[in-house]
Amino acid sequence: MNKKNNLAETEMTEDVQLIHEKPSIGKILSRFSRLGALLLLCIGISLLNQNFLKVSNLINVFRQAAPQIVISLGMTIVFLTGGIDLSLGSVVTMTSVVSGYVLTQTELPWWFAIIAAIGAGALSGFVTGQLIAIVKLPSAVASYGMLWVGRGLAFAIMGASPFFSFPDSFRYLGRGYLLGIPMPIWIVAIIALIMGWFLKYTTLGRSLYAIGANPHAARASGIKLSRTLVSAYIISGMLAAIGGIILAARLNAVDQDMGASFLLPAIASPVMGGTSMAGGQGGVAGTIIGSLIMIIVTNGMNLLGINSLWQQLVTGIVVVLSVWLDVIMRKRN
Amino acid sequence: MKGNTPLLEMKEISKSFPGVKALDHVSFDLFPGEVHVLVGENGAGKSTLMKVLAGAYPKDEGEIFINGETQSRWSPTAARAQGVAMVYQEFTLLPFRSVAENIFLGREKTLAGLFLDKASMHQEAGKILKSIGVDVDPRVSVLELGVAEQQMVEIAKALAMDARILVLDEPTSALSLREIEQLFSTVAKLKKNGVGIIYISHRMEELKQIGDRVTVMRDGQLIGTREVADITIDEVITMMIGREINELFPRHHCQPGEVALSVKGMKSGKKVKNVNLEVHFGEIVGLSGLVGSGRTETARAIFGLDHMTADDLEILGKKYKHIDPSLAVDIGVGLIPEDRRRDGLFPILSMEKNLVMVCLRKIFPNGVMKPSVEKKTATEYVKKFDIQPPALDRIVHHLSGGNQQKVVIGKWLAAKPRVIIIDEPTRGIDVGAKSEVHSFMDRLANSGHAILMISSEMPEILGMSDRIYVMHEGKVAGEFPRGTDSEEILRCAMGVN
Amino acid sequence: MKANNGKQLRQFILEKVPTVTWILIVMMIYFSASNSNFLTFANAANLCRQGAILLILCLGVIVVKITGGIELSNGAVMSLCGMVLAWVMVNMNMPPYLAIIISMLVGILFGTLNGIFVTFMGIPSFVATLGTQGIAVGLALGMNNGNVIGGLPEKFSIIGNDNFLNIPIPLWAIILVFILTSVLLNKTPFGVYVYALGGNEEALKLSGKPAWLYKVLAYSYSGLTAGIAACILTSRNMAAQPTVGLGMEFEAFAGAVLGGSYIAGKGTAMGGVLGGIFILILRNGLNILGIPTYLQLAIFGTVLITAIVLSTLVERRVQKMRDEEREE
Amino acid sequence: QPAAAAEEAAPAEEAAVEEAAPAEDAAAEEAAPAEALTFGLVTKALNNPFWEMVHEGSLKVAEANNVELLYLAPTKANNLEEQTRLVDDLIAKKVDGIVLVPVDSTGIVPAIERANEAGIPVALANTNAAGGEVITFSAVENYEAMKILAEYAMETLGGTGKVIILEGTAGAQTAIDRKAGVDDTIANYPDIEVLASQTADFQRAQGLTVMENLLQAYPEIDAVIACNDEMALGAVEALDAAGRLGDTMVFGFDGNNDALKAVSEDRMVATCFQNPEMQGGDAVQALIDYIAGKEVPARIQTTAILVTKDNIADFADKIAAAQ
Ligand SMILES: Nc1ncnc2c1ncn2[C@@H]1O[C@H](COP(=O)(O)OP(=O)(O)OP(=O)(O)O)[C@@H](O)[C@H]1O
Ligand SMILES: Nc1ncnc2c1ncn2[C@@H]1O[C@H](COP(=O)(O)OP(=O)(O)OP(=O)(O)O)[C@@H](O)[C@H]1O
Ligand SMILES: O[C@@H]1[C@H](O)[C@H](O)CO[C@H]1O
Ligand SMILES: [Mg+2]
Ligand SMILES: [Mg+2]
Repeated sequence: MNKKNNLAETEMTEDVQLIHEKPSIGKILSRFSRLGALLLLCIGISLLNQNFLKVSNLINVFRQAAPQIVISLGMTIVFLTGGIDLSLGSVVTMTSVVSGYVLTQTELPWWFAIIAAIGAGALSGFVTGQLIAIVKLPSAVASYGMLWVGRGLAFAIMGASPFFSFPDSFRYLGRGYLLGIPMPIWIVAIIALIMGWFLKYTTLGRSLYAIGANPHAARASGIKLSRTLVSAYIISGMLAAIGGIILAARLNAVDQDMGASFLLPAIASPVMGGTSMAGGQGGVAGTIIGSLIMIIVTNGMNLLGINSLWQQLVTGIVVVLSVWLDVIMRKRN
Repeated sequence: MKGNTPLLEMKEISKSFPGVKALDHVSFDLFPGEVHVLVGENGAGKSTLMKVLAGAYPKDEGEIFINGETQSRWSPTAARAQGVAMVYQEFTLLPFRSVAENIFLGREKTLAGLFLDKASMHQEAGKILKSIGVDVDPRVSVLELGVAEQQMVEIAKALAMDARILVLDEPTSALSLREIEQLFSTVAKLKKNGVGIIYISHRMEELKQIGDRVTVMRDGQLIGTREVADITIDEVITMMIGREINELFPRHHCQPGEVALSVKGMKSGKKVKNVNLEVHFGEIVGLSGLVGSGRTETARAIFGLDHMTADDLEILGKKYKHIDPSLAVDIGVGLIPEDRRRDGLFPILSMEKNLVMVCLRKIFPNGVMKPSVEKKTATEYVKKFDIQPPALDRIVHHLSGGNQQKVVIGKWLAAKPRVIIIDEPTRGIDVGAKSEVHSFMDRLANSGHAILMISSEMPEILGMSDRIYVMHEGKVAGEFPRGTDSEEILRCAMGVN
Repeated sequence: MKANNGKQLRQFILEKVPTVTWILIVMMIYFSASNSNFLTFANAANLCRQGAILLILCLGVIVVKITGGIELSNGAVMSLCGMVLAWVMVNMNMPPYLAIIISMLVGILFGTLNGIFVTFMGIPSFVATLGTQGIAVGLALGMNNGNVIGGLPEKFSIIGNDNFLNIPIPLWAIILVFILTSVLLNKTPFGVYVYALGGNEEALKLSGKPAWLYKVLAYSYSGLTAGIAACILTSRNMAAQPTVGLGMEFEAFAGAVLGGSYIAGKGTAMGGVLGGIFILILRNGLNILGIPTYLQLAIFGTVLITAIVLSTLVERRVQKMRDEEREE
Repeated sequence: QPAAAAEEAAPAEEAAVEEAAPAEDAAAEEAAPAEALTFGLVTKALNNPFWEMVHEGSLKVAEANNVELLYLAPTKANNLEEQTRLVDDLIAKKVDGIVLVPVDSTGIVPAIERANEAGIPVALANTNAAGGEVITFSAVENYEAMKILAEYAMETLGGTGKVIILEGTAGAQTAIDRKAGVDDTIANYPDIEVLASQTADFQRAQGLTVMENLLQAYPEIDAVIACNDEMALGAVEALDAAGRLGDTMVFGFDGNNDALKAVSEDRMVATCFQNPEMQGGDAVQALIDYIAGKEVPARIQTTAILVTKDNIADFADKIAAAQ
């Protein structure tokens, strides 16, 4: 009976020729539309200002983008499952406050601060994930609640005054160089590679897409829904913590507001990079491009001497237009 | 009838979707007081043609005439104004709103043109519902209705428009016998009033019951239009699939082996009260029963999708206290679900990703995937099931219904389960695809798999099962050998001894 | 008969009244027991005045949320409306009533912009309203070089601070906007279409109605509420500050969520108001108890999440009871 | 000359301390009132240690006088709408007095007027308001103090160079006065080129980003004059990361512990100590006196001390507290 169990040999009589669809020009264009937008942007700015393409400026752009990219990658993971994590901004705050506490209020070594912060991020993600997977709250609602919990914890740990003046070994993560390249860029590069590999080549990564594409079918296909969802939020919490560490190390201080401004870019970057908020579609490269577009727009305005008061206006328009471009390109397909 | 001007004429209609020519110069007409049945395989273009008629899709080419007059601007609003009403194949109700609000959606009655006139909407909705024999308070929200009642509300919604042209796209797939009768008598009444009715169904027997003329479509093209009286079902089927089907049910012999699955005293939710059954290797066991008797829930419980308790659950020689889908997959149980859109497919993922979804953890036990192995596995099943088009990168959302079902079955077989539960294997798929699915099942059983097949179609139960269990109100009420006649099974299903 | 009464009571407690109401009542009892200044007329008037801004925004958000969208621009749009309002009064000597109309028009304009982004450009509402937020903040900051506009005409302070028929004007504003919202949602075809957009947009399109138009209008309405709120806020401060409303969108969002609208196609004006009141009273109560700010947020977060979880559990229980009844 | 300014300032500061001390004694001598007073303190934010110093100074005086002090601050730093709500809640709570630090000097006026109507005395600390009745305003003379600092900066620059100014929160009187102080000083030095003057909202994180951006646009910057220490420290981090801290001098204002430390480590050139403890403490004392029916001065001036490498030793204890 067992040998008959395998259908393969007996069944493959007719040899069906697989269709390998040649990507049309339109498809290729749309596939690289974001990269194209980024390049166009870069060309445009460098025509207007020669300083833009200088190595020092490009390094600066990447360094500035570092925390935003890391945090946006956390959001990307959550978007893939069809959820959203509104708490990421306050997780950034909360975890960096935890690291600040360890660094300034205890005698523990600097690396322990990093472990504590990442642990706190993971824990926060764990709770958010449980609220979504077990209590079955919509992710926007659960993570919104956690937004306030995270902020509250940050305030409570910190009391009425922020932490500052960290040891040099910790600050190295924010402002040090290795082989002439700033540490934040190394950190981002390593994380991006790991996340890219994770999403493409692991079954857990694939499960995230599956859940986003159809949670019912995912469960019925034997994917452990709760466990997978919770791990997505844990990963995103940890990434937020790493973003927070880079920030704290750069700022040499932590305060109760520092993460809040990252939430919206963290939402916009993946979307601009083609990750669907509905789940099941997207990836690491797009998010990096999305983040870079946003940072470069600001950087370009600075180089061009545009008053910072107007900059948010331009950023708003760029976000809308680039997502629109993406929508059009997708429709073309 | 032929002498009058047609109520509706669609001439040379074409419509393309990205990558698909859904309608290729299709012509279609309808006379007052007739029921014109539209049939065709999954993806033949029936719904698309009707959506063009309702104005939901703009047409690429062709003309529409109403009462002989050409229509230059066609839109949902224009269609409505010309008396076209449609019951869509998909759910078009607002779940949280009242029945009356749904029935009058877009045509609300107002006071002073500003405020809703709820009282008269309730009253009129009540009247319409009553006229089709549905006992539902127009004030309750749709959420509180069962599936069949919701379908009847959809029908009431179309009727409320006083349509001259009524399109019914697979209206009966969710209805029970009693409601189908109500629907048919309503159709008869409308016919008498001179309404033209276009009726789409995969149930061939209905064609003879209410149809006057039948039009067959295949691959977006018109194959032909005939008087129902002049044609046999077999001829229609031949037109539909372009070849003759000589053998609908391939199941002939069976050599049952050891017990593969055994369930005793299983309870789950409110629908499964006491289920005892056994399936052997090499055997197809049919599970029959009336709608709502708890067969789907039984399948879900065995597979661990719903919470359950059992005196004894033995799978492949091992006893289990609890089970969940991921455990079920690991030990070699597969469930091909009834609701394939909900529980089976990942619509926005590629064919390749869908096909390997279940077997992923088996072929990559350490969690790291190899793209070449993944591709090889998917290719194997595309070929084995002749999935069309055989393009691994194609998103399954764009496949036709039958091919989607093949992807779901392929996905499960890729995981090489020994025990396979198939819930309504051929629901909503066309005759051609049906016989393919049946022959797969036959071969699977012959190669030593244990199959539990749930079906609401008596011919399928009779033709495919080696043994038949019948469920009645959450319990297995009887067990019958192959060759039992349908009447006996039906009696058991209805609880008559 | 008795069983029936029991059922009606249960229905009332669990279904008819949003769960947040009961949590609100418990909270209010606790605050009044802990501090005699909580349940006073003065504090009630205070809450009406300061709460008007949030509640009015919540009412706009609820309409967008019912359509299935998310509104993140109203805080910034409110700031911008305030700046324009102050600008035209101070620099153009426009009479207050005209300025108020202009403020509302600016609100509607930016709401409509959101609607256009979402419908015609197909941008997800989250991102679209985010973009609008940036645009509005940028304009608010840029138009007066980041500076506050003060020196408003004396009589403009009436709106935020005076009474009409012994009732604070901001309370009148809440009442009016509340009535307007409930009538729109419950008594007009527009309301039906708003619910239809969230419940099953396809169904609305198939019924031959211009779904895009109603969606745009829903966003415009939220913009209008931002314009109205701006008048009260600016009058209360007698100055317009370009970033004054920043972060407000998140509180309004919380209000809408607590009021029971986290599923598209669901939600009521009452729910929105109750959710807003919940947030308001929680912060006010903690201030009155004298809890230091840095501890308040931790409490706020915990209570908020508890309230959300409780509401959800109740909702699920109700659904289960409904299913059981259907069985019978 | 700058050293002279510091010397001049030092005795004045001692005087101020003396001034405060007897007041404390007097309050202690008085029999405790039948019912303990409750005051509310509302500052601008929690993300600047400056406010904790104001709080501590206020608390010390309050505790010595058996006054309960509630401390509230907007959770969104420098947010006017939230601050207005906090003041209103304190009015509803019927506190006996409010020490207030306005986020925005114009926009806060109606809130002060509401406190006036409710008969609750308001004392301002650190930042002035443009209207309303307040019993006193306790702060440094920001314009003059900033002039001393800016003058010192000009001296160190040798009267020539490229300068960036980081401004405080738009609309706050402290920010406006300090900006005017810098501008008026620089006006006398024609060889000074102001490359940019941008706000960083008195916050460190914003100081960092604004400075990072400006570093891109300007390859040569000789000095950064920040209107408070937090922004200055943010700028220091940006310069340090870009390896340009050696080329650019940074000046701050406030005398926060870690800014003092930065001065001692040569990361900042100077700051201006404005004694926040005393600003808060004096305001509380004024409220107590006012309620007791005593005469209260309309303006209590805290002395500002220019802190440079020369007199940094005087602040050794504060620098120690920074670690
Ligand atoms: N909105 C759409 N976008 C892209 N392709 C579509 C769309 N609607 C239908 N199609 C494609 O058009 C073809 C005809 O589909 P249609 O729904 O009309 O078939 P049908 O005859 O109604 O089938 P069934 O019996 O399964 O309902 C199919 O290939 C289908 O995949
Ligand atoms: N996956 C599911 N989730 C929720 N409800 C379901 C599910 N499957 C079936 N139902 C509900 O069960 C009822 C149909 O009856 P059920 O599936 O229990 O009986 P059955 O004997 O399998 O009949 P059939 O499958 O032919 O409808 C419907 O009301 C349907 O809504
Ligand atoms: O004077 C203070 C301080 O300089 C502080 O750093 C911010 O607010 C100002 O008003
Ligand atoms: Mg169809
Ligand atoms: Mg079933």
